Amino acid sequence: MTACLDATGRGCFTRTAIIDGGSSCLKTVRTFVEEAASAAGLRQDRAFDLKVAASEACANALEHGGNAGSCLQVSAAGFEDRLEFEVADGGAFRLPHAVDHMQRAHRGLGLPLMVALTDEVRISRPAEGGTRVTLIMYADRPPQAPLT
Amino acid sequence: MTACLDATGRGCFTRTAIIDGGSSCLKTVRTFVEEAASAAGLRQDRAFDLKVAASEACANALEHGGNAGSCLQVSAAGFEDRLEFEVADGGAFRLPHAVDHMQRAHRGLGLPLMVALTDEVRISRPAEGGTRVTLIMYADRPPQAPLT
Amino acid sequence: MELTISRLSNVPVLNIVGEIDHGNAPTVGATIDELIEQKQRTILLDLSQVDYMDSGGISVLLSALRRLREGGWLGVINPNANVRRLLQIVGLALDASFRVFDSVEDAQAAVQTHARP
Amino acid sequence: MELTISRLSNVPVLNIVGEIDHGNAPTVGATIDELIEQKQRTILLDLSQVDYMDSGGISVLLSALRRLREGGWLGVINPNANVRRLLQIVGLALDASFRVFDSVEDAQAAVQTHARP
Ligand SMILES: Nc1ncnc2c1ncn2[C@@H]1O[C@H](COP(=O)(O)OP(=O)(O)O)[C@@H](O)[C@H]1O
Ligand SMILES: Nc1ncnc2c1ncn2[C@@H]1O[C@H](COP(=O)(O)OP(=O)(O)O)[C@@H](O)[C@H]1O
Repeated sequence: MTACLDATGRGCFTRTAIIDGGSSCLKTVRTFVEEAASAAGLRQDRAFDLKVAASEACANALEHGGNAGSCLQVSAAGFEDRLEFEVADGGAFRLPHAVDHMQRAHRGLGLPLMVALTDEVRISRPAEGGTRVTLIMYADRPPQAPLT
Repeated sequence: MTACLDATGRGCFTRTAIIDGGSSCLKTVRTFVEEAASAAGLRQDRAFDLKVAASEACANALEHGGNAGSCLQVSAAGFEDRLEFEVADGGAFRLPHAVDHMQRAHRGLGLPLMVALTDEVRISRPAEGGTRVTLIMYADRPPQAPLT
Repeated sequence: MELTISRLSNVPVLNIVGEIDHGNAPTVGATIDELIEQKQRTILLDLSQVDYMDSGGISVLLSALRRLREGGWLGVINPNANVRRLLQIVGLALDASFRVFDSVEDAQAAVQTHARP
Repeated sequence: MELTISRLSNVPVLNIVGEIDHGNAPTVGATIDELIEQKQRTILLDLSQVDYMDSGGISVLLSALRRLREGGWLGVINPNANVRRLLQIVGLALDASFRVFDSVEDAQAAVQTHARP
């Protein structure tokens, strides 16, 4: 945990981790998110939602990002009002191939779920290549209302 | 078109439009994007990609955002290095119902397509409710490489 | 994650302990598939001891539900508040063939009175 | 958008002029569905005069392809550079049963030599 200053000069923190892409990888991501959420003072239900969303983003990085079997770089940055979780991978963002698209049954839940569980999702394709997903949770918001 | 200054004090522009949710709505969105892209100096192929992505975002706002038949608020902001297109709707972001999820054939193409066609997509659920989608295109980037 | 199978009035119950994630959800899915192949039309999952579930678990539930909804149903027992909320967010909890029970007793009452909700 | 149907060696060709978007893609889809119901197994779309297409159009192509790929194929003629790139990005252009022709002559040659690529 490194001390840092955000734009307003108030205290915040950043943490990064390189997580081995093995079978317990998503478990390690969850622990990472849990600790960051607790450092940022996120409510326990919001921390759960962020864990699910972060797992989704990391599962995508492993599955589609050309990171399968390799390792994941994740980071968390705490600001006064919010927590930002980020995962970057070196693979270009690609749509599922047309034929897969026809066959996928319950696929494509990942991105909508990330959006539904967090306050903001940013997906960027940096000039240098790869895909970066950022999940933002504000400290003062209630958890998502269920579907009705 | 209003003159404004970005963080670096250099010139930029913002435009907003309220677009009637009728049958020619998406056509109006395309014209809006085309003009903003030309003002921002975006390449013609990148402008095409942004038009497709913006149509996607607006079609979602109309279909899922509780905006069907009503009107859409869109805006474009030009910065020195990029163009940001935004559409906001008053409906909460919701996942497709489970049963729909089982039946959808070629649905769920929208969000991935927006990501694939632009440099950054931000989807936020503001504290006051609704869904806001922001599509960002940097001026100096080449268009997307095709799938291989 | 640990998985054992018991029965409640002849309806199979998967008792799961631990976390259901992308990594181990396929095991749960394979177990459910086997039960469906054995012509089980109603399946229960006891989630009392599941403290975490991600979309790997949700996908397994969705695909089980799709196969069971013609003539059967899928139920979960006592999910914690977070898991329950997740089931609601993905819309599972709104499906007529998906049932959420607060306790084993409630599930038992349901399987005894009717095979279908 | 304007849509007329012609034939190339007995293969139906949808000639589309204008823009294909979410609003009018269902019309294109309905026309294709009718042709498929009339047992057409190969269908061509002449896109030379289409300057814009969004995912509404892509969805129609995907669903036509899904129905034609068993024993037939779907082809487009002369899409502009942007539309062609979109077909590539969504992965359609990689499908073995989907063909992109540079010209009507190329399409003609293909439908004459074999009904299937
Ligand atoms: N990190 C990534 N790198 C490359 N492509 C990605 C990445 N994340 C998502 N995608 C693309 O977006 C599609 C939709 O992702 P998602 O909604 O998570 O559903 P799913 O992973 O189940 O297909 C994926 O199928 C993939 O083509
Ligand atoms: N503006 C919005 N408001 C509410 N929900 C949305 C919005 N945009 C997308 N969604 C949700 O996200 C899901 C995925 O969107 P998308 O990828 O565009 O696919 P599709 O619209 O074809 O289902 C939608 O089915 C919907 O449930």
